[in-house]
Amino acid sequence: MNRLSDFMLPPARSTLAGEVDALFNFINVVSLILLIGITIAIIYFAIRYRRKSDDDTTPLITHNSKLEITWSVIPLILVMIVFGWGYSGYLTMTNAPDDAYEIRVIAKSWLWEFHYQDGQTSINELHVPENRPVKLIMSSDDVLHSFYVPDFRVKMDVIPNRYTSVWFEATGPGESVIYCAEYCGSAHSQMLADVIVHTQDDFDLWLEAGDAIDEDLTPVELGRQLVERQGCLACHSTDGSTLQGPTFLDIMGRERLLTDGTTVTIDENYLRQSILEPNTQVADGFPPIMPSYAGSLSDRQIDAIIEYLKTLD
Amino acid sequence: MAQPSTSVKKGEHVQHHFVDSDQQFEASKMGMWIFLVTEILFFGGLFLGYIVYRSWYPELYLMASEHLDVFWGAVNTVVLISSSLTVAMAIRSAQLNQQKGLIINLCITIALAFIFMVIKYFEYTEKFAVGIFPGGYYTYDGIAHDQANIFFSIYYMMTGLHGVHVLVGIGLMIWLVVRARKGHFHSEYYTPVEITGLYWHLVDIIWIFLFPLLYLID
Amino acid sequence: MSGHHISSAKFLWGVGIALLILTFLTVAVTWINIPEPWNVVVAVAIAVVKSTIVAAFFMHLWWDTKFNVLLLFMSIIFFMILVGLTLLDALYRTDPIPSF
Amino acid sequence: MATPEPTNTKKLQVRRYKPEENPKETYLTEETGLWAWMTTVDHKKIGLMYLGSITFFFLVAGILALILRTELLTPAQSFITADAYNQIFTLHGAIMVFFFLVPSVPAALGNFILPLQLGCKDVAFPRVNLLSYYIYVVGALFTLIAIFTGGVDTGWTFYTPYSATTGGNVMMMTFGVFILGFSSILTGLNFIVTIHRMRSPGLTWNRLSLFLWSLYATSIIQILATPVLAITLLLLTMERLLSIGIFDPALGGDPVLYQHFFWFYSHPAVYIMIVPGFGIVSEIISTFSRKHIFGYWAIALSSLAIAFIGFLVWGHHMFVAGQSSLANMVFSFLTFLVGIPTGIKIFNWLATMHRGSIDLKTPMLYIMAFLFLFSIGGFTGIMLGALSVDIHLHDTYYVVAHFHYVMMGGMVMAFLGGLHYWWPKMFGKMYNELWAKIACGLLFIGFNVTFLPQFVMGSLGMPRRYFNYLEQFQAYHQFSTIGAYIMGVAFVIMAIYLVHSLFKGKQASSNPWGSRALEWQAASPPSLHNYHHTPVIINGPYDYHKPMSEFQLGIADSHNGHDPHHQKDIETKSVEADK
Repeated sequence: MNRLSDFMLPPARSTLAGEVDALFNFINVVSLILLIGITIAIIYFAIRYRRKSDDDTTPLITHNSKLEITWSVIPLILVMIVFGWGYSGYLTMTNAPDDAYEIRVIAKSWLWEFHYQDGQTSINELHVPENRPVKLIMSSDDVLHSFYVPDFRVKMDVIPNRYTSVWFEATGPGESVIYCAEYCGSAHSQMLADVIVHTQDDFDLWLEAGDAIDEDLTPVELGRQLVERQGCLACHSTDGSTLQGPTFLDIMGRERLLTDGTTVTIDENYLRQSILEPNTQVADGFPPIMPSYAGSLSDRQIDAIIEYLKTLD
Repeated sequence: MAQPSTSVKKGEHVQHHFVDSDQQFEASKMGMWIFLVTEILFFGGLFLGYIVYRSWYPELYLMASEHLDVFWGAVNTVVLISSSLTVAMAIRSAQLNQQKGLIINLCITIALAFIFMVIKYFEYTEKFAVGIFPGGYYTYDGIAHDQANIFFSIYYMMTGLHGVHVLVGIGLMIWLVVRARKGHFHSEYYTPVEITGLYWHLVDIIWIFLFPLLYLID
Repeated sequence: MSGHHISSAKFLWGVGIALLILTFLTVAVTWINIPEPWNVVVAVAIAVVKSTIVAAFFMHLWWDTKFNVLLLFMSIIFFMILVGLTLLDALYRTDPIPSF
Repeated sequence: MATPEPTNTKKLQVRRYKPEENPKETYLTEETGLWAWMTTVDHKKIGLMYLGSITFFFLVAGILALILRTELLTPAQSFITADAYNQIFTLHGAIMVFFFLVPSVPAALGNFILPLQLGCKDVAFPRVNLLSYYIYVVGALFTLIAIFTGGVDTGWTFYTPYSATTGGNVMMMTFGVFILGFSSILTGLNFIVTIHRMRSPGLTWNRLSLFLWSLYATSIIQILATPVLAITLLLLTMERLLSIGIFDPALGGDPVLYQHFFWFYSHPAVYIMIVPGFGIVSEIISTFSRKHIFGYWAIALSSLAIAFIGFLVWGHHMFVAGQSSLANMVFSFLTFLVGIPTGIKIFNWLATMHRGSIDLKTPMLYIMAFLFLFSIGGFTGIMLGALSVDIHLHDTYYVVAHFHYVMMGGMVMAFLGGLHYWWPKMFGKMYNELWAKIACGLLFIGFNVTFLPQFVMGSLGMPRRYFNYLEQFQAYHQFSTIGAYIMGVAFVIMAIYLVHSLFKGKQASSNPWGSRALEWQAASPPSLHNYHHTPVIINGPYDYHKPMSEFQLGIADSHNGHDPHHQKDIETKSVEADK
C-alpha cells in the first residue's frame, strides 16, 4: 500500500494529505481487486467456452434475479462507503479552523500575488509557517485560475469579483510547487509559484525583514532577481525570442510602435510607466494583458529592474 | 405500429415509407411534440438565468420592471391569446374541409402576430432611446443598482428570442396560406396546419409566462 | 384516431375567453399588494393554469396519446431538475470575506 | 407505453423468406451518382455520409493529438508555440467531442442499423434526416472558418470569462457548435418517433434489440440536454457580440453559472457518447457467444436509468469551481448512483459470455478490450466522484486519462467493434481477419501505453492543458507519446485493410456471424428499401436456442413496392402476432 502511495502520490506535506491518501489507496486497491476479477473472467470464459464447432448449442439463461440483486447491492454499499469517506474528508478541507493565519491571494494572468497581514507582499512565493493552519482568501483580477498545491492536496478555483478560500497546515519546513490548474491562456503552464514553509521563528523573521536582504545586493543583481521572482519571465524573454510580451533583450533606446499608432523611444520613464500602468502604452502586436505592479514593487525595486534591463544588450 | 393490413388507404400525401395516413399523422405530431420539448428546455435555460439572478437580486427586479410598460405587455398578451384562438379555429376549419375559413383564420393570425411585433418594436425603441441596452452597452442611469444591465440583458434575450420565434411562426403561417390556397389541406390531410398550430401555441405559452415574470413585479 | 378530435367553435371561443379573463386577473392581482413571496406564487400559478388550458384544449393534449403528455411532463421535470440543482449552488454559497 | 390501442393478437399469414445472397440490386447500386447521394433520403446512404464525415474529423483530431503528444516529448517548447498548443488542444477536444463522438454511433451506425432492426423502410422523417446531416455540415463549416480566421484557444469547455475576452474567433466556433446541436436534436427526434411508430408487426417493446434500447435512451438525452447547450452557446455568442454580461464578472455576471449551463448538457453528453456503445456491446457479445443475452431487462432499463441519473450529476465537474458545499455533497452522492447501472451492465455481459460458444472474431476482441478498458474508466470515475480525492485530482492528467479510458477505451472501442461487426452488412464485403486482429491488438497496447502513465502523472500533480511541464514528469510524457504513435500505426493499418476490403474483399453472406438480430435477415448489402417483405417478428433478437427458420418470417406486401411473387415461396405458416 505504501509502495503504491509512493509511486502514485506526491509527498504528503500537509495535515490534510493523510485522509485523502487513505481513501485514494482504498479505492485503488478495491478497484484493482475487482478489475483483476473481471479480467480473469473475460479471459477464462474466452478460453473455456471457445467455439468448438459451428453447431454449438448454448443453454437458455435469460436472467437470475438473485445474482443481479447481489451485483447491484454490493457495489452500492461500496460506493456509499466511498461517498461518506470522501465527504467527511471534504468537510475537513472546507472548514478552516478559526485561528488560521490569513493570507490574501490575488491571481493575475500569469502570476500569483500574496499579501500578508502586516502589509508584507510577495510575488510567486508564498511564505507560510509550519504546524499552523493557514487560510488563503483568494480572488482573481481577470479570468479563472485555480490554486493547486499537490503536496498539500488542496485546490480551489480563483474567481474574479468573488472570494474563495482554501486552508492547509504544512507539516514541516521545505518547498512545494504551486500550479495554476484552471486553464487561463497563453502562459497557463508558466503560472507556477513556490510555497515556502518556514518554522514559526523563521517566518516571523521573514515577515519583518521581507526583502531586506536586498539591501546587500547591487541594483543590477537585485533587478535580475526581481525579474525572475516577479514572474516577468513568463512573458518577456531575455534572449530575443517573442513570448506573450516583447523581449527584454536590447530594450533600452529602442523605437517602439504602440497600438494607438504613436511611436516612443524606450527610456526609464516608459519602463517605469509600463510596470505601474502597463496597459496605457501597449506595444503594437501584443495584447493588453500585463497586470499592474503598482503597490507590490517599491521605487527602489523598480529602479533596480530598470538598471538590470539596461545591462541586457 | 406498422401493420400490413389490406385496408391501407393510400392518399397521395402518404410518403412511401409509412403504412397509412394515420401512421404518418401520428408520427408527425409526435415529432412536433418532441421538438416542443427541446423548445421548452431551450427557453428553460433563459428562465434559469432569470430565476438565479432574481434569487440573488430580488430588489433589482422590482426596480427594473417599473421601466416596462404593463399596459402594452397586457395588450400583447391579449393579442397572442387571440391569435392562438384563431389558429385553433383554423385547424377546425381544415378538419371540416372549410377552405375559406382556414385561409381567413390563418390570415387573422398573421395579422395579430404582426401587431405583436409592432408593439414590441415600439417597446424596444423606447428603451433604446434612454440608453437601456443589453449588458456592456447599458448607459441608462435611472436605476440605482449595479446589476441593472444584467436584468435588461435577460429581458432582451428572453423577449428577443421569443420575438424570433414569432417571426418564424409568421413565416410558417404564410407558407400554410400559400399551400391552403392551392387546396393542399383537407379533412384527410392537415398535418402541417396541426403541427404549426402546436408550435404557435407553445410560443403563446412562453409569452404567458414572460408577461407576469417580466412586467408584473410589484 | 385520437388525434382527430374536432372541437366545436363554441368550445374554442369559450377557452379563448377564459384565457382573456385569466389575463385580466393576473394584472388585477398586482393592484392589491400581496406580500413578497406570494405575489410571485400567484402570478406563476395563474400562468400555469393558463398554459395548461392552452396545452389541453388548443393543443389537443386532452384527447392526445399519453406519450405526448408524457413528453410535456418530461420537459417540465427536466427543467425543474436544471433549476433545482443549480439553486442548490446559487442559494447556498457562503463566500469568505477577507479580514484585511 | 406508446400505443393506446389495446394489444390484440391476430392471425397473420406469413412465409419464410431467406435473405437474398449476393444481390445484384442493392442500395449501393441504385440511385448512384454524386447528386443522387447528396439528395438521398435513404437512411443507409445518410448513415454512410455521416460515417465518412466522422472518419474525416476523427483523422483531423487524431493528427492534432499526435502533434500535441510530440510537443510534450520535452518539458519546454520544442516545435510549436504555446498559443498554437492551446489552439490545438482546444480543437482536438472540440472536434472529437462535437464532430466525432456525439454523432459517431447514433448518426452513423444508428442511422444505418435502426430501420433495419425495426424492419421498416426508413426512419420516420427521411427528409429531416438529410437536413440533420446538412446542418452538421454547416456547423462543421463554421468551425473550419473559425479555425482559419483566428482560431480558438479556450479549451472545448469555452469557460467564461476567458472565452468572453480572449482573441481569436470564438464566436464563429460557438455558433458552429450551436448549429451542430440541432443536427443532434433532429437525429434524436427522428429515432424516438421511428422506434415508437414504425416497428414491424410483432416487434413489441420486449423484443427490441438492446442496441435500439440504447439508441432510444441516447435520443432522450439528446432532445432533453442539447437545447440547453444551444442556449448556453447562444448566450456566449451574445456575450461576445453584445456583451450581455450574464456570465462575465466584469459586467456583474457569474462565471460559475456558465459552468452550470455548460455541464447540464455536457455531462449527459458523456452518456450520449457512451450509451450507444453499450448497445453495440450487447449485440456483439450475444452474437459471438451465440447465447441469449443475460438480463435483457436489466440492461435495457439500466440504459434508461443512466440516461436519467446522468442529468443529476453535472456538478461533479465543479467541485473546486466555487459552488456551494451543499451542492458539492448532493452532486457527489448522485454521482455514485450512476455507477450502479453501469456496473450492472458489465456483470450482465460477463454472465452472457458464461457457458456461451465464444468465437473470437475481431468485433468480439474489440468488445473484450472495451470491457477491460471501460472498467478502468469506471473505477477511476468512482475515484473522481469522491469529494476529498477529487479536490486533489481535479484538472490533472488523472482526469484526462479517466475520460480517455471512457471515451476512447470505451466508446471508440465499441464503435470500432460495431464498425467491424456491421461492415459486411454495410458493404457486403469481408475484411482481412488477421490484419484486423493485429490492428486491434496494437490499438489495445498503444492505448494503455498512452494513458496508463497519465494516471500516475495526474495523481502526482501534473495539471492538464500544460504546454510546459516540470522535468520530473518527462518520462511519463515520453511513454505516453510512444503509445500515441502505436495507436496511430494501428489506425493506419485499419484504414488500409478496410479500404482494401471494399475493392478486393471476399463477398460477405447475408449473415456471416450467424446472428439472430433482424438486420441480418436482410441481404448484404440491403436493397434500397431494406426488405422485400414486411418482416414479422415472433422471437426476440437473442433467441439463439431457436432455429433460424423462425427468424425469416415475413409478409410480401404491395406496401413494400415489390412484386409479392418476386421471391421463391419456401414455407408458409400462420402465426399469432401481437398487433
